[in-house]
Formats: sequence, structure tokens, C-alpha cells
Amino acid sequence: MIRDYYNRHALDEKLRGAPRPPSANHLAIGHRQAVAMALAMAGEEEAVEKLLSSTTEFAVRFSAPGEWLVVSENDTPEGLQRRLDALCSARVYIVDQSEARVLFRLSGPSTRRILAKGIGLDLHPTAFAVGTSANAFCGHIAVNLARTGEDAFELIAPRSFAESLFDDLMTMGREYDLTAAFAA
Amino acid sequence: MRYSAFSIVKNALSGNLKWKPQWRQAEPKSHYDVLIVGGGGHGLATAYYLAKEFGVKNVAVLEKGYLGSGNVGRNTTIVRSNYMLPGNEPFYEFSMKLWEGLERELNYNVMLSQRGVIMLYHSDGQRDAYIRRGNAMWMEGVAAELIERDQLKKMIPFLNYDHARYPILGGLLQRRAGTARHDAVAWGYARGADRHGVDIIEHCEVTAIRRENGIVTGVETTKGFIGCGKLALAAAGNTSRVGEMADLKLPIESHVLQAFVTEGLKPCIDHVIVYGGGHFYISQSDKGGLVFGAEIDGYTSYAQRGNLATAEHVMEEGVTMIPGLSRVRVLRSWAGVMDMSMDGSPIIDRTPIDNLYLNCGWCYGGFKATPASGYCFAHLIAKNDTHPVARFLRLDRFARGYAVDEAGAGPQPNLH
Amino acid sequence: MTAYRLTTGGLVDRSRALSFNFDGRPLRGFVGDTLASALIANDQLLVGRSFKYHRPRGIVSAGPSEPNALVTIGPGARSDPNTKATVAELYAGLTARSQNRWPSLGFDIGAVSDLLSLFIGAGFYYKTFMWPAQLWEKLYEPLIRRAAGFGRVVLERDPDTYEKSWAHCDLLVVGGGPTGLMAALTAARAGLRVILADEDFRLGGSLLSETQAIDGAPAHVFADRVVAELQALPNVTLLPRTTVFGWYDDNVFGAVERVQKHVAEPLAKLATERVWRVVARRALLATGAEERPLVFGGNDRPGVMMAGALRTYANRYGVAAGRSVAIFTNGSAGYQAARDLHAKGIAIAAIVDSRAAAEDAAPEGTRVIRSASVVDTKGRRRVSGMVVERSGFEELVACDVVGMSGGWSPVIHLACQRGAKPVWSDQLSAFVAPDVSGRLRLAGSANGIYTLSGCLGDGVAKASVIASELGFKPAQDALPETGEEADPSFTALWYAPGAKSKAFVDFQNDVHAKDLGLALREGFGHVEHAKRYTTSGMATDQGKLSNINAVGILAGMRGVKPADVGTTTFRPFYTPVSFGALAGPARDKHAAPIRKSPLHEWARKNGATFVEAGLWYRSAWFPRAGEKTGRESVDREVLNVRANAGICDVSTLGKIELFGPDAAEFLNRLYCNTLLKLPVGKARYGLMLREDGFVHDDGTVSRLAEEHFLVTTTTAMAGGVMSHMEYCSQVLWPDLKVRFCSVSDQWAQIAIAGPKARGVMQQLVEDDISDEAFPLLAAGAVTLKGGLKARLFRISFSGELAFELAVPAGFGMAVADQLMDVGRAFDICAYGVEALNVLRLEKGLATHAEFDGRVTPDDCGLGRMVSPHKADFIGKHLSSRYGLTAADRMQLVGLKPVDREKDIRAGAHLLREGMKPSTLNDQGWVSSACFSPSLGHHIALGFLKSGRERYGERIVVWDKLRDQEVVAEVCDPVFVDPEKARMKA
Amino acid sequence: MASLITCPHCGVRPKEEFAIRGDASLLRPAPTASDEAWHDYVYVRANPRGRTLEHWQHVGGCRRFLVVERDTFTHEVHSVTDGAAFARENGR
Repeated sequence: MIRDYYNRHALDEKLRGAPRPPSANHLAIGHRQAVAMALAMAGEEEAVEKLLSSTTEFAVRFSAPGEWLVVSENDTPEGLQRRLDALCSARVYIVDQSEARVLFRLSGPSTRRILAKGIGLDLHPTAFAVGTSANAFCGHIAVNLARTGEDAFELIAPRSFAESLFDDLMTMGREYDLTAAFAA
Repeated sequence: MRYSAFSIVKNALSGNLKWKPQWRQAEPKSHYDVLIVGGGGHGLATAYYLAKEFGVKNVAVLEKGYLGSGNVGRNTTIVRSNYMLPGNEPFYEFSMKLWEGLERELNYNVMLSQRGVIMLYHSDGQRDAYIRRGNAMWMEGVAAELIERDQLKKMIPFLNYDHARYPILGGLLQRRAGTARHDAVAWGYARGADRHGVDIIEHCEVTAIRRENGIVTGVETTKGFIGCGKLALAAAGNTSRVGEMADLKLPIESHVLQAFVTEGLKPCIDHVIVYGGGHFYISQSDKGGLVFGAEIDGYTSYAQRGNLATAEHVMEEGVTMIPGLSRVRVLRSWAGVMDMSMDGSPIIDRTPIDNLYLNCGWCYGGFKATPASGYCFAHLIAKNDTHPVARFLRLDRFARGYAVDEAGAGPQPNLH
Repeated sequence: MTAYRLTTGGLVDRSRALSFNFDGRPLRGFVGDTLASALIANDQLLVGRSFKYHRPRGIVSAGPSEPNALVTIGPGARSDPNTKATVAELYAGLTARSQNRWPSLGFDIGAVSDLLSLFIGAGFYYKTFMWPAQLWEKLYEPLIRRAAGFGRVVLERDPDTYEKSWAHCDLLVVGGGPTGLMAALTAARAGLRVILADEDFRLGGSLLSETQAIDGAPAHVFADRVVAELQALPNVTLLPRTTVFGWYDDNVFGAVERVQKHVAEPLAKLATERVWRVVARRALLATGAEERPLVFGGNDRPGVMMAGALRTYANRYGVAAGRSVAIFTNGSAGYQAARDLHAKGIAIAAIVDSRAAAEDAAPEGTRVIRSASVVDTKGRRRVSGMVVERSGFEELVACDVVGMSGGWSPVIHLACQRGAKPVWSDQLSAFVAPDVSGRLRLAGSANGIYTLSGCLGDGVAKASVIASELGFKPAQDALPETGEEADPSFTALWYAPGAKSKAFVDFQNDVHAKDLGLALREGFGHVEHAKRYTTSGMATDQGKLSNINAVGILAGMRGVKPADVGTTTFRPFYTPVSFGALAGPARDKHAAPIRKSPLHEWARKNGATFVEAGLWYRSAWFPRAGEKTGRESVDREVLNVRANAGICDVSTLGKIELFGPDAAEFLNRLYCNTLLKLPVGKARYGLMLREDGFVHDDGTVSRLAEEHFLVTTTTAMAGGVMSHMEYCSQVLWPDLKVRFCSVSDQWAQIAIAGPKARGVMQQLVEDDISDEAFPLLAAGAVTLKGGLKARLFRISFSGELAFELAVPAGFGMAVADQLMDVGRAFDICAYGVEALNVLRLEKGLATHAEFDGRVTPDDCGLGRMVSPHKADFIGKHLSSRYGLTAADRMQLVGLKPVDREKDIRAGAHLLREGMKPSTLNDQGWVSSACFSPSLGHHIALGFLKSGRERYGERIVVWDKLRDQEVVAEVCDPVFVDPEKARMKA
Repeated sequence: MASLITCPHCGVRPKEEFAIRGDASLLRPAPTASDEAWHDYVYVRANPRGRTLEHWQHVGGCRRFLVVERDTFTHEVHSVTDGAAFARENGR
């Protein structure tokens, strides 16, 4: 008996139905990324950081000293694991988080004002430049926040919190007609 | 001067010019049988009972600020005896009984209002814990009632029954519990102690404890040296600082707890209501302000001021429990320095120094304990023997493994 | 008609009329009005009744310090009690109601208390109402409560929404008057990120009431120009309608913006109020100064107002509070008001000046009475005259308004909220801000500079200093030109002598000068005691007008300087802030985030009833058609698990993966039992203690590879255990080579339990899971048919043959569906946490009902788990304390009702038969109880003194709270299958 | 403090991102240490009015335990260091 199990996205319920046409401020929900936590072995922190930043095959998000979230748009979870093993062999422990995290991509002219309603970081470009990432609270939920462009941010949240975070972001964005849909 | 309706009328007719100070501004004598450090509720109550019940009249209370400037004047005025553990419940019930006679005892209206304290529960597990507590109260002869949701809806209709994150399933009610006018407690005990000859010395800060041959002989103060036969500490949030002067090692951390009051409103909340989904509690003062608070700010502090993040969290709990509070405006916040103990329960005990006595660790609960704390501490000081209801509240209970941990949170003060 | 709208002038938009309603009366005002200015324009000066004596009270001020004009605004669930009419922006359709009066504002029964005032002075209630005791709650207190309070709150759900926002800036300027505007402009031009907040709906502050020209233009035009420039700069955020209410540590400020308080129907997409948390590198308080009232006989009669307010009403709003205004002043400000009013065509009845000599210019033809005092006012609900006393002679001066001006107090509130006390200045005759820190400064009138040119200049100067400090280069622009200015001096007058009637200090709380005298007489002379005894300064205005006079009066009576009296403590909030704004959006269902299991939808589809478990919603049971109670469903689920098989969502358990050469050693120190030698591919039950020796949490530890472990925690303690592990690894043993990571969200975890569990599982799993291949406590990776990688654990919480299957979260629902599908042939059912609880109870397994933070492993019968051989583990040393090992500790036992029909419920206590209930006789308590469908009667777990020695004893289960006593038999806590044969099958 | 903590790993963060564990000046005694040493470690606190060392965990960020050197009266923060680094330096 061969079974092909269906993989259900944490926001399937929330995003059911035809999406509204995206407004200037839009929330795109990531679909099918591979995400892994890379934990540097003792003493290998710097080496791992260097290796991870040596490639553009995936995005690297700072989580904690010696701990990074690695996000790949192209790899499968297994593929990402293999790629990371090959890149940093014997220096890092890789934990698959593809199913554990949901990606929120927020973009548009009012992005900073929307995020300021939940995030205490100074998001001025001089304080949080493009390419910066860190864990932070958005309201009561811990997320990883990355600036991917002048007016574009990416939030990575634990799967179990995804619906709550989605509701919060939509409330924060209602003043600016924020729309949401799965990423293309 | 005895207070009564008659005395009010009589004085009014002579233009209210003949009222006398409620207590004397005493200057320190060179020596007292008992010196009490801390002119708050507990210190003053101790002095009162020492003089009145135990015949120890040569007593002075030293207060570094103005009388009642500590936690007795900055709490949420709740009085109750709804504890669970045998180390606590008899003590707090003893206190409750003293409260019930306090106005006549002191000839001072402390406005004890037995309006009922209800603690809400939001899950089966929490209900079971409250049942356990209610039955523990009954064991001590204290009436408790389990109010189920339907009954509660009739009693307190404005709670968030339909949209709450954690459903309100019912509550544990102690009808005899309620509130009292906090400042009046300090003033009433001060007046009572004064009438029994106790010297109350304000603006007199203890700067050192003098010891000879392992015995306390007196204290250095900002008003000079004062000798004593026995020294009793009732310094609440400053316990560690005073204790340090006698090299005491204490299981105490000082934490800051905020409280709040809203603008005055016509009567709307008739009970003291405690939210089980957090720590929020609220009641309405006789002046109309809603008085409320919740958890401590979380860090050790000697500053009598709080943090905005905590304040906002308190409000979140408030509107979650009572949605109709949303448009009520909060007038003022203040903060007290709590002597948080390592198990959340108080200490009334001797110390390794023979004539030095300790009263501390009141955490959030000091106000309601005021009469019993004073009584038991006076008992201990006068007789050198622990009052039976305070027998579990010993300083060595941690070393012996007999923590009185009502919250079950372990040795981390900010979790109690 | 006495008060009226001037025919011209003011900054209201006379082309846009607004209709509103006060106490049922339809009235009209203009855009740009406050409710107060519009009420005055309609000759409605009487707006409320006082707190204690129910005296008629009128509008006193034109700003947030207003003590009297408190009204309820808005209908039904949108009503805002105690709103100050002086700051409420007028809008079309506004409805306002007066407060604290019955039956009407004009005729208030409560006013009878005014007649009794001799008997009900300060603190009278402490001296009476003591007999008989039971009458306090029944009679006296309700009477006092009903008479007290102000507005009525509608305890209904608020239809509006609220939000919060963070803001970060180089400079926060508080106050948008002349000082604040110039400061913001200077800083903004220099390139700082600037936030300017002002409580008013229009920026400009005193410039909006000013008649003096700046740079040749009217002051308000100048203000508009500056605002326009600021608005155009990208580095500036202007926040009108925003009150900065608190200064907190690290230069963080709390502010509340009234986003839509000035509309009848708020837009749904906008919050009604927004709380800002402003993180400011520097802050400048340009909060101005407060004019002081004078304390004289009859000073509370409607029509007695602040002189500056009269100016503001005339100049900014184009309204006159009366036709004949008398001024009582101790300084130049009174004259300034008289001049402005006179220029608007309002008659000045007289200026009464407490000083003997002054240079100030009175309007032409105005009578000035020097060295004089007002000792009383006349009139019923409105002032009709005042009694002036000079050199022992009294004179009645007819007037319909008395403007009082008692000098100035810098508004330093925010600067004093963090512990530093105000400092008395002899020169200014006022308390000024202490030197608080370089990060917060004061400028302009808040800094004791009262001239317009001085304020403009101080704003520029302070902003320049700040800009330079932060590394910016401020431009050296010329200061705006102002004309010649009057000397803003005054001579303090705390109490106008010779009062013929009550001279109020605190209007709202009805504290008059004699109350302070009484307080002093009774020993309450300390400023804090006086406040608490008389309630002076404790009203909704927090004594903004009254406190300084109370201090002055106490000082006078005590024969000391105000400096020696000091002030009471300034604390947040500067002006009251709504609960709703401070709470923001986190309320109701959003009070805490909701966590959902990857199997949530699966459970919902299968009809689950959900129950809150911390942040989670867990499936409690799965009712089927015909089942009337949860109990019926739970019983069926339990029996089915024992007879066939069931599946349960256990995804909410905490799951943590550990790696590293020291992972085993780390776990071995973390748990009290031995884990060092746990073989790869095996799971073990683990028990974790706190350092004080009591049980912290339990769970399982699985070794997936030599240096790779997976631990599970209970749902409730998942966060706490993670944190505890982080503490141990980072702080206690930083040299242990271990890394870990939560994988709780990565896996959907399903328990499959029951005698047919293996049959079901084998349908899905490729690998051999026979007892030989996959025995009890086996753990490891498996492949599901079709290729999905999963993890399987042979662990049981039900006492049955059981597995826990973990699959990547997104596949959880599909796999659970599949299990139900293939399980149909095995009579599988879904079961929830209630059945799970019954199953564990029947097995005597402890959970958090038992691990209440006060039990030792031995109390729970798990003493043998505590390794005596390990050198160290968390909790080892203190476990051996006397109190934790005493023979009379309460121990976990089972309880069975002797009469099997009776039920036992959790929370009951235990008593020996025949013993009286008392704390001393208390033998223990029931921690968990349920109906056991397997046994057909109730069972319970409980803690009983020396319980393990007492199996077979009869004990009374005492539940006084529900008036129930049941005799039970003490037994071993394992009720079902003590040989564990079923689990090992 | 009280409002903001500068996390050495994550930058300036609001107080609500942190969970406060307590006194960071205490050293966990050796397993064989005296009863008194263990009692003092678990139950006795210096509780100074003034400078103190406290463990704050950055639960909303890097989840590191930080040692916050802080004044308990003025609430001024003097330093924030990583807990593991602090522990190593102080000979654990």
C-alpha cells in the first residue's frame, strides 16, 4: 500500500478562498521552503558563520550566538540538510525546521509603521539595515525578523503560533489596507 | 479623646478647633525595653499589642520616613483568609478575626468592608485546586463557597463570560473577606499605641545596630543612639538592609509591585474580584476609584516606582476579565517594595542574635496580615515564645525543608 | 445671558457649525471649539456638582488641569465618564451629561450635605460609623459609596478598538507651544529624528491664545508656519492629540494618542486610541506653566475661573465667560487677562491686587484695588458679585465672572516621576524640576521662563545643545522677533485672609483651607499625611491646581517655607489614561496568543470538544451521536482504548533535541535518574527536580544516536523546562559540549494505544514493529509506507500496548486520517485529553495535579528513580533535608469509595474516621479523581500522611465545600493491570 | 533597565522580551559542599540596595541568559554580559 501524504500548511484555513488583489501593503505567506536550524559545535561558531555566509544558495538568519536559521527556496528539507552537511561537515548540527516554521513576507510603503505596532526594535534603516536579522517579539509572539529590502521584511514564526501571528499582523495592517495571500 | 458621633458633634460646635493630634511627635528617650524598626502597619500593630496585650509599655517605633510611608500606604487594601496550606491558613484566619473587631478595639474606623473576595477559575484543574483550598479553609473553620458559573453570572454579570481567552467557569468566594482603608489602619494603630504610652518617632532612620557580647544594645539613628532591651525588625522591603546591620543572612529579595487607581465612579463593582487567568485583582474604594493590581515587575528593586510594560500587562488582564473597564480611565499608579521571601510566605521568628527579632517576608500579603503579624510578633517579643498560629513561619524552615510554598513555585521569589 | 460668543475673533471656524447636546439640551458650537468653550458660548457655565458637598460647580480652566467640568460623553457602551469638558474636542453629534447630581444639575438632593459640612470635615469617617459593627456594610458604607464617585461606568463591551505602537527618536519634544515648536524646528533642521507630541488637537499651545505678534504676524500664524515646515520634514513625526503620560527608565515615555475620540462614529479600520512607547535618546519638556488659583472665600462659585482661561476662551475660542469680569490677582498675569478681555469689549469690574504696589498696566478706566483681598463671593448658581476687603473695610463689587491669577507653577510632572523630588525656588516662588539626567531637560515656562521671547529662545538653545551632544550641527538661525513684553512677576499668596465662607483648595474633592487646619491640628501636618487625611490632590486632576496652594497653606500654618513642606510624589499618569488604550489589542480571545496543534483541524473534523491548556487548545473528547454528556464520550473512549485501540493528539508535549559529546552527561545531571548509559534506540522515563529537591517535571528521554537525544516535557512545562535547560547549560555548566533546539513545532505526534495498536500501526509502517523488533521503550526512526520519514516510540501513558508516532507537522492530519481509516477494521476511536487522564489515573500515574511543586519523588512513589550513585544532579543535595524525608510526609495513594456508588472529587481532604475536621487533623487531600469505566466505580489519587503504610485503611473523604463525605478505602495507586502485562504485550 | 536592556547579541530590547531568573552572583556549590553552603546558595540573598547582578533570559530573542549589572535603586544598567561568558570568567 503506497501512500502519498498531503502536506497541510498551517494557514490553509486562514487563507482559504480567492485572495483579494494585493494592495500596496501586502503579506505573502511562504510555501514550501526548507528551513533548518544550524547549531555550531563548540568552538566552531566563527567557522560556521563564515561558511554559511559564503554561499547564496540559501538565506541565513541570526538566531543566537552559534545558532542560525537557514532558509532555502530551492532545496527540499533533505536537500538542505545534505547541502549544509557538505558545506560545514563535522562543525554543525542541523535540525530540520521546515515543518516547524511559517514565513511571512511583509512589503509595502507602510511596512515599518505596521511592524512598529508589535515590534520594539528601532526599524529605521540606520538601526536595522537591509540584510539584518534577529529574533524578537511581535506582540506576544517570538519571531525571527529580517529586513530583506527598504520596505520589505520577513518574519519566521513557530507553526503553532502562525494563525495568531497572522491575525495580529492583519490587525496591525488594517489601517493601511494590508492584504494577504500565499506567495506565488 | 474618644471618637464617636457625639465627639464629632461636640467638636463641630466649637469650630473643630479642639481636636488633638492622633499621636504625639515623640522625641527618643535614651533607652527602651523594646525598639521596633519600621513605623508601618506591622511595626505599629506590634507596638500596640506589646503595650496593650503583653504589658510591655516602654516601647518606641522608629520610622525613617513619615508614619505609614511604606507598604501600608501603598497597597490594594485587600483583607482575606483564603489560604490553602496549614502553615498559612490559621495565621491569616487569626488575622481576619482581629480585623473583625479592630474598629472597636482601636476606637478608629478602619472601614473594614466585608464585601467578599472571589477568586475566579478558568479550568477544571484550577477549580480542583480551589476546592482543595476551600476545604483547607473549612478545616480551619473558615467558610468558603464554590460559586458555579450560572450563579456567578447573576452575582457579577459584567465579567467576560462569552469572549474570554480562558472561560470563566466559577469562583471561590470568601464572604467575610473584603477591604479596609489602608492609611486608617496605620493611623488607628499609631493612635492606639500612643495612648498606651508607645513613643512613635518619625523621620528617624536606623543607621547601625550596636552589639556587645553577641547581644543588641541599641541602634544608631539619624537622631542619635537609642538603647534597647530587645530589637524588633519590621522593615518590610528594607529588611535586608536593616538585617545586614546585624549580619543576618536572609531569604529575602525586594521586589517592586505596582498598584493602580481609576478615576472615581459611582458604585459598580461590589466585590473584590481576582482573575485566575493571571494575577489581576480589583475592588472599588468607598470614594469610587477602582483599585487594582497584578503581578510584580519581576526584578529586584528598592525604587517605589514601576514599569510601563508591566502596567500594560495589568490592563490587558483587566479588560480581559471585565471588558467594560475599557473606557474607564486610570488615574494613578504607584509601587511598593515587597519583601519577597523564597517560598512566598512570611517569617516571624527569633534570629541567631538572642534579643533581635524578625518580622518579614510578607510578599504581596502584608496588609491583610497586619493585625495578626503585630499580635504574633508582640507575643514572640514579650514571651520569647512563638504564637501557635505562627509556628510554621520560622526562619530556619528552609534549612529544615519545611517551606510554606502556597504557589508551589519553588525558591524563586519573583514566581510567588 | 451672561456668557456669550463674541461676534468676531478666535480660531474657531465660524463657517462650520456643530450641533451637540448637553443634559438633553440641543446646543451649537463651531469646529475648533472644546466642549467647554462651546458650553460657555451657550451660557452653560454650571456643569457639575462637587464630590462631597454637592456644591454647584462651573468651568474653571481651559485645559487638562480642570477640576470641575467633568461630564460623561457619548452614548451607551461608548460613554466616557469623567471627561474634562475643557479638553474634549467638540464634534457633530457629541452628547454630554453632567454627573454627581440627582435628580438634576440645577436641583441636587445631595447638596444637603453642604449644610452638614461642619460635621463631615476631613477624616470624619474615621471617627464614627463604628457602632453597631454590622451596620457599616449594610447602611453607612452604601450611603457613602452612593454619594461618592463621579461618573457612571457602563460595564459593557467596548465597541472600539485600541492599539500600541513603538517609536524611536533622537529627540522627543513634549508640548507644542512656543518653546516646543522652536525646539522641534531647531532639532529637525539639524537632522535629528524628532517627535513632537502635544495633548491639544491643534499645535501651538499658548500661541493660540496669545495676542502678541511674532515676526510681525499673529502668534497663531507663526505657529502654523512652524508646524507646516515641520510637517514637510521626513525626520519629524507630529503627534497632536497625544498626551505624554509617563517617563520611565531608560528615557522611555508612554504617550496616548486620541486617534478618533473627536468623532461620533469611529472608523473601523482605525484604533480609537493608540498608546505610544517612545524610546528617546533625548527628551525636552516644553510643557509650560500652570496658573495657580487663589484660595479665598467662595472661590468655588460657578463663574470663578482662572484668569488665563478667560484669556484663552476670549482669544482662541472667541467666547466671553461674562459681561462684567472682576480680576483677583497677585501678579502681572491678572492685568494681562484684563487687558485682553477689555480689548474684546468685555467690561472689567475691578482688579483686586493682593500686592501693595505693582507696575502692571490696567486697561484704561479700570479700577484697581491694591493691598486687597476677596473674602467672599455672592450669587446662587453663578457668581453675581464679590466681597473685597481692604484695610478692614468690605465692599461688594458686582460682576458675573471672577478671574483669579495666583502666579505660575512650571509643569514639571514628568521630570519628577522617577524618584527625584521637585526643588523649591525662592526666586520663582515655585517648585522646579530637579536635575534629573542629561537625557531629559526642561525648557521655556516649564523651566521657569515666562516671557514669550524667553520661551522661543530657550527652545532653540536647549535643542541646539541636544543636537550638538548627539553629534549634529545645529544652524545658528536668528530668533523670531517679538514685541516688548510685560514683566511676568507675582508675589505668592497661598491664602487670601479673612475668608467669610469656605475657601477651597481642592475643588473636586471639596477640601477647603479649614480641612488643612484640622489635619495639622490632628497631627497630619506632613504633606503626605495631609493629602491622605484630607484627600487634597487625590481627585481626577491629581491636584494640578490645588497641590501648590495646599503646600503653601501648610507651610504658613507650620511657620516654615514651602521648601520644608515639600510636595507629594508625582507619579504616572500625567492625565488619566483609559484601560483600553493601555491594554491595546490584547484582550478577549487575543489576551494571549493561541497555539494550535498540527492536528487541530483533524480533531475538529472528528467533532472534538476543545479545552484550553496553557496557550493551546487541546481536544478534550470526541462526542458521538446520542452521547449527552462529556462523561459518556470519555467512558466510551477509555473502554475502547482498553478493548481495541484509540488515537490521541499528543503534539503539544514539549520536544527538545540535544546534540553533542556531553549531551548524555548533561541529561544525567539534569534528571534525577540515571541516563548516562541509555542505549541508542531506547527511551526512558525521566524525572526532573528543582534545586530544592521537589519535582519539576517529568517526561521521556530517547537516545536517537550516541550524541543525539530527544526529550519530551509535559505540555504545561514545555517552556519552563526549555528555559531550565538553557540555564543549566549556559550558566551552571558552560563547558559541557551540548547544543539543543526545540522541535515541538516540527512534529505532529500521535499516541496509538490499545491491544490492537500494533495491528493498526503495522498497516502504516514499513519497518517491523513486532515486540521482538520493537519492544517496550524502543525509540527510533521509521519509514511509513509511501516513504514518509517518521519517528516511533514504544511508550505508554495508558498502561496499554502503545506507540507514539511523530511525523513532520504538515503531514500530521493526513497520517491521522490514514490511521482512522485503516483503524476502522480494528475499531479504533479518537480520544481526547479527558480519556487520557482517566487512563493514566487508572494506572496511578502522576501528572501536574500531583506534581504541584511541593512533592518529592518519594511522595509520588518514585523514590527509587532518584539515583543514589550519581555524584551530582539538580536537586540532589537539598533532597536529603529533614523535611523532605520525614516519615509523616503525605504520600501518593489510591482511593476507592467503600460504597461503590459514591463519587470522590478532586480537592476533597482526608480525615480519619470519627475525627473532627481541623487543620491539625487534616490527613491529606485528593489530587485527581474520576469515574473509572474499566472498574465501574469512582477512583481517586490523593496524598495521605504516611500513606503507603495505610493501604486497606478506611478514610473519610471530606468535601465540605460541596457538603459531601464519603468513606474510602486507601489502596495502591495502580488500579488497572499492576503487573504491566498489557503494556508489554 | 526596567524599560530597555541592551542584549550583547540582539541589541536594545524592551523589558518584556526578558524573563528574570534572579541573583547572578551566586555560585552553585560542589555536590559535596556543606548543608549550609547549599542552603545559602538556594535560599539566601544579599539583596543589595545598589549594584546587583541578575540573570535575565532573553526569551524573546537569542534565549541567552544575560548577566545584568544594575542598580536596584536608580534602575541604571551598568553592564550586560553573556551568562556563559560570565560563568567561565568566574570560574564555574
